Amino acid sequence: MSELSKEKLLEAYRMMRTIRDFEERVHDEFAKGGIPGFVHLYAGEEASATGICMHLTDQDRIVSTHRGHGHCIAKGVDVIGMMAEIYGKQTGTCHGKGGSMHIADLDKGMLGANGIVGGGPPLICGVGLTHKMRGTDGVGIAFFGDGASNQGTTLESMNLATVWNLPCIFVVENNGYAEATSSEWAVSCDNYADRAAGFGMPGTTVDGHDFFAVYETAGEAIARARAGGGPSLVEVKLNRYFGHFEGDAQTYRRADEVKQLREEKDCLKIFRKRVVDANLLEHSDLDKIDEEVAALIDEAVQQAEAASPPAVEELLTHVYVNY
Amino acid sequence: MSENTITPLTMPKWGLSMKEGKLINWLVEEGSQFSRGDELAEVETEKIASAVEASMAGTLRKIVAENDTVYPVGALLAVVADESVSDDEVNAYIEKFQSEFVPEESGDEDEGIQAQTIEVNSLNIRYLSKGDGDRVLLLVHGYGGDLDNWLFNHDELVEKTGMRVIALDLPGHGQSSKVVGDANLEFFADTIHAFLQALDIEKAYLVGHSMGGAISLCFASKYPDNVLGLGLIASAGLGDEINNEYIQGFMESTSRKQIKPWLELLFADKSLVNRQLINNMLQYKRLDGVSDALNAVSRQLLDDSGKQGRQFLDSLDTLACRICVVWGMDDHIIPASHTERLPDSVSKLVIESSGHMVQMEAANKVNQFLIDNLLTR
Amino acid sequence: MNPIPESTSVGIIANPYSSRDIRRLVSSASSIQTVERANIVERILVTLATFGIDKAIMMPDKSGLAAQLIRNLESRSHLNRAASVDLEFLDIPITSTVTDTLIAGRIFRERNVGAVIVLGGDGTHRAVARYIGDIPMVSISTGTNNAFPRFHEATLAGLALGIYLKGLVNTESMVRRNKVIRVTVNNNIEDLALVDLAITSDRWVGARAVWKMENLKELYLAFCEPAAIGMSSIGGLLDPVSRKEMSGLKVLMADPVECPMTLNAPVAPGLFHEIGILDSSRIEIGVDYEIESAHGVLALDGEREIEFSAKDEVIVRLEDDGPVTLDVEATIESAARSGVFVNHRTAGRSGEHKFRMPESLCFG
Amino acid sequence: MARKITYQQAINEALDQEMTRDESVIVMGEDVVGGSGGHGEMDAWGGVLGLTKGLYAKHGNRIMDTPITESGYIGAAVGAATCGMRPVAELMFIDFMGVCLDQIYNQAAKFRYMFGGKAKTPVVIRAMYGAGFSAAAQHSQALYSIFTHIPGLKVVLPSSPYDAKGLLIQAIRDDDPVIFLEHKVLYTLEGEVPEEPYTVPFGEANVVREGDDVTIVAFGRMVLHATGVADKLAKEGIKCEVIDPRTTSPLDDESILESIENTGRLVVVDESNPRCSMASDIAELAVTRAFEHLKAPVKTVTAPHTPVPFAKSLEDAYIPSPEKIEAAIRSIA
Repeated sequence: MSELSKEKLLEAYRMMRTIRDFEERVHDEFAKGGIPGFVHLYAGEEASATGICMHLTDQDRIVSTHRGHGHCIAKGVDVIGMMAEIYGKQTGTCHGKGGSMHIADLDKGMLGANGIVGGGPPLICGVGLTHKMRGTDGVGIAFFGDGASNQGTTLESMNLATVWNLPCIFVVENNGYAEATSSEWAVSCDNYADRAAGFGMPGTTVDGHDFFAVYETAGEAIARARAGGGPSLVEVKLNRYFGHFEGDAQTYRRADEVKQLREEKDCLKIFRKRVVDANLLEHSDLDKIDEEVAALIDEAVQQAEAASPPAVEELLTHVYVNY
Repeated sequence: MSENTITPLTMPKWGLSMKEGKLINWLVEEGSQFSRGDELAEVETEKIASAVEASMAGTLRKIVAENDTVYPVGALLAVVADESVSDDEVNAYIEKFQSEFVPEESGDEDEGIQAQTIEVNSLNIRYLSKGDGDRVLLLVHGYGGDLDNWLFNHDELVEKTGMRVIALDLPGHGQSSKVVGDANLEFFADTIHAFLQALDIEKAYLVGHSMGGAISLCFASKYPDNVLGLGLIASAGLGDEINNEYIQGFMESTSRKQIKPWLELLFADKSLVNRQLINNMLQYKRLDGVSDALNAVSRQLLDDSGKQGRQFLDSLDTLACRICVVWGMDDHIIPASHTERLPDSVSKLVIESSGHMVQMEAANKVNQFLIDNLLTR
Repeated sequence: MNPIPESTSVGIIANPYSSRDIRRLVSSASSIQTVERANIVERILVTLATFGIDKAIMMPDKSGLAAQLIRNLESRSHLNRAASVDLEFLDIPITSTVTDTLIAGRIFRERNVGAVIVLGGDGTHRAVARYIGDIPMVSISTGTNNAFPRFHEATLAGLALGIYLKGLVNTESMVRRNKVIRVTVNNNIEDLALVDLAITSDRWVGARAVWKMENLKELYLAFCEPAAIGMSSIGGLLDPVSRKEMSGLKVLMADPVECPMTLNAPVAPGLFHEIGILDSSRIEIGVDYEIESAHGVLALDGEREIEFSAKDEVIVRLEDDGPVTLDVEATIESAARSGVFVNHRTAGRSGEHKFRMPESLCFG
Repeated sequence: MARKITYQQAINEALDQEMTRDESVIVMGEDVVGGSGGHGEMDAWGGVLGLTKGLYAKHGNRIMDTPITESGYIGAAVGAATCGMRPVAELMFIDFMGVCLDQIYNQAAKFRYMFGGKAKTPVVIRAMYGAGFSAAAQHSQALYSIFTHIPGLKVVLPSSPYDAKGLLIQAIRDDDPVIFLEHKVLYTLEGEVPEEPYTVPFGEANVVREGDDVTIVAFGRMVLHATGVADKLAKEGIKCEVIDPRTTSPLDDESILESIENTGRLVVVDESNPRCSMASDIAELAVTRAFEHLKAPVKTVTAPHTPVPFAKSLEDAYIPSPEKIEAAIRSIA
């Protein structure tokens, strides 16, 4: 891991912290009634998006899930625009026409959060196919959850990616629950990496609370794909702090489950301890980032609240390129 | 026509692809007499609407074809016979005709003379050659046109002059390659020169319409030894006026609605612009490369102020060959007034009630004028 | 060490995560699916049932192994007798980390099970060994590197276990005490290794597995067999040390261009690597060795576990009081030589056994 | 040069010419090459009916076989389109949309809108449709109205070889997702088609035949039926105007309304089931926007509200016939 410079470590921490603060804040603002629609939060899973997306450039594309804010931030989508989008404002990333479940920024290689469970993996085959046909070393990453892991689309896509030998990485973020249903029950083979073998690709499991473990594993999977080694599957075992959607009381979880996770498995705490214990960063370095991120999120919320909703004429635009 | 003769009036064949025509309506009544050149009926084809003209005087004894009905080429439309012929004879004639009539096969085989393609300067040039005379007449269409512009002239000119008459699609037009080089008159003149060489033709009469006229003039200037005479129809290059709006409008139109008013400008009788004519024009314009070609050509045709860029008026006298000029009085593209400054050596005709496409709207008159003033000596 | 166990209950620790690490990506290392792991446990249970062993206690998991096993047992009761074994899952919080294995090992020791069946590789056996005391381990190798566990078909491991637990033969050759490497950091006993302790120059535990050999600096080997896979292969090819020899091996490594000798070793399945050898020497039992690297990561039996820096004092010691393992081949051979498996038929009688087997050995 | 080729050849030629013109055009589908991974020849099939035969020889790996996993490869085509490729994915029979519809209507159709205008998804999904081959209920449907319902999709129904080529080239060059539906009965239909590439714009109806008495709006194969009936009735003096919208989305409603304003009578001929169909859609158009011009009730000629039957006697009764079209016209003419 010697390639992780001090700058990279700071970047990783900032990214994870930004996701965390963004989600915590959305949680609060949603509870206050400021945010419309359905919101699914990524808090607790930050090490996954960060550890993977830090290997990517803008030419690499990802597809995401309902729980897409973290992937967006990690892929470099503007936080101010994202917040405005979640508020349904004209200044939003998608001019208020997508909302939380459909934030996308193709210039950043973010092909969209996706409101359909299992909607993304087929698309990433197309991303991989494009890179392959154009002879670039770009890759496509499909993030999906344990819920989508059972969808036919996901399984079809893993098959297709192997058959066509595409530079695609299938990342199943297994947070243990598909909505309110335990993945232990709903996934016939909950050790999802196992399924990779059936598709002729390597499958690996990694601890999603540990940024370094994710970063290293993703690095190998991505390097492999860039070099023409084809698809692979990475199962990231992690946990979400909030409910499936905002308003979910999570009565299907053990009463103190989240509390314990926040204490023992928090990726930000683990990261901080590691880098400080190793004398690579000082607490003060990280505290400074905490302050800056807090200010950024404040700014994002203020701007989002102040921004105008899209004009009614916007209803009819962007249906087609031309019609 | 001798007495007691019964002559059939049949659905004409205007151009190769015509298989059938729709009789729109009769312009003369049953039993009436008509003179040669009179318009007897309106017929519409896939390509254009036009009138069936009488090739001789006679009496329209019996109308067989109904208005608004489609008939195959060669089908009996009416019977022409002197009053001395009895009704029974007329009816018997009709019965016999109808029982023996077999419409032309719709297959492509044995269609008679087909358009051909020849490679000239790496361009595929489509042309239609009819007649086998030693003397050659080349028909050169105008901007946005093609060899079908000569639908009503080609056969008759062959028939009446015995010449070999060739119509071609200029580069960028019709079904020729959509590559137009420098897109100027010299390019087209050079292509025609190479085309004639490729067909082993040393000298030819050139009849050009509109831009085709200017191309013919350019050809005559550049290759005087290869030209026998020039027929210029509503020709460019004889004055500086031109309907710039038409050029732009035609060029930019992409839909039926957009292009229709521009095409209507080409005719004195706007009703001639039927749906099929519009469709054919759109089909052409939608071929890859056409838009670029037309753009390039128009930039060469016009100067910055929207006037014609090239003038041949002052050099007409220096051309050794015979020149005649025809114009439609109601030409909205290039005004008929351009005939006024022509030198006396040039024979000219301005035809009333005709527009820019005068060779179509007044085909007989144009044909006869060309025959009388250019092609026969 | 008493070769006759006091208890005939069996503990089962099946690591659901072994053979799934990053080496799948970098070297096409094998992977044993959850379904197959459940099948392995089922085959062991079938065999135990045949011996009348009716109690098994298993470490729970949240990755589908236990769930799959339960599904198997419910749906296949008409096929075999595995379900007749009372299978208890330990009631412990599941962390899906090595902690689960450590706790299960400790509970098995407290409950004094007769033996512990271990499904995993070197890393899993190491974790089980930490708290299991003298309870024998029966190994089923389902890991990436399997230098410690010998490869046996589960049915045969169960057979040996049945023979052992039922006391059908009485020989000390059935169980063997192993060497162990213990490591202390700042005088605290931190962990142990059954095969190899590697010191790498990594900063982070990261994805745990050791596969970047350029980072490998020191190796301390309890034993190293020439036909082994993993980092012990370096020692095995350089200076083999058997499991029984009362010494170990220390190897110092560096960039091959800086070293007097190199060798190409199968450091992971599908991964040969040129290793630069600076020096190697035997290490003696009971002697403290101070490591030479100033900072890095300690990797135990192939897994990076402990990050250390210049301020930490890391001591390595080879000892001979490691965990006990059941020798499957020796046990079955001994039983066979004693005639345990043979039914002698005589006319008019249904049969007479030299040893009365609780059940026919017709499994199922 | 224009020459006569079949509808099928026209489609092959359009694909070939566009693949030649633009490197980003790729073709994928089940057996569109045929023979991948086998021990015989590549390009063994060129699609189940041989439509794409020969493209592999010219364009190599830019035409690719897929596993029979429509969600996977239709989704891949959609994803590639967002990356700037111009994939043409063949969904063999439109009836198979059920297994991949999400990728079409929730993904491809919605990206541009959901993403605030930032996405372009120039994917073409080709499929054959229609009854007439005794292919029964799961291989014969005319499901274009379902796609027409979805904002974000364009839906194309060529009825002639000329239109097939020009509309397909337009579809490939178009920046929006296009559902391109080919009637399987039309594949052998011959017609004049220019050799050169050309386009036929979307949203421009083809007035196949002009007439002042009755407007017939017909879709796909039904254009041929309608034209045949119109020719027949013309001899009796009933002048029908036959309008082929060519694309159901966008729809050239102006041409249809203009014609209705002129004739005052409308017959819609639609091979699909009647409920929520193009027939009901065009009837609605007439009633809501040209009511004052109507001189007679609007007539629709459609399949019944049943699945497509197998037995020929039943299938013949299912498909709108020239006789039914004629009767509908006569009832209001």
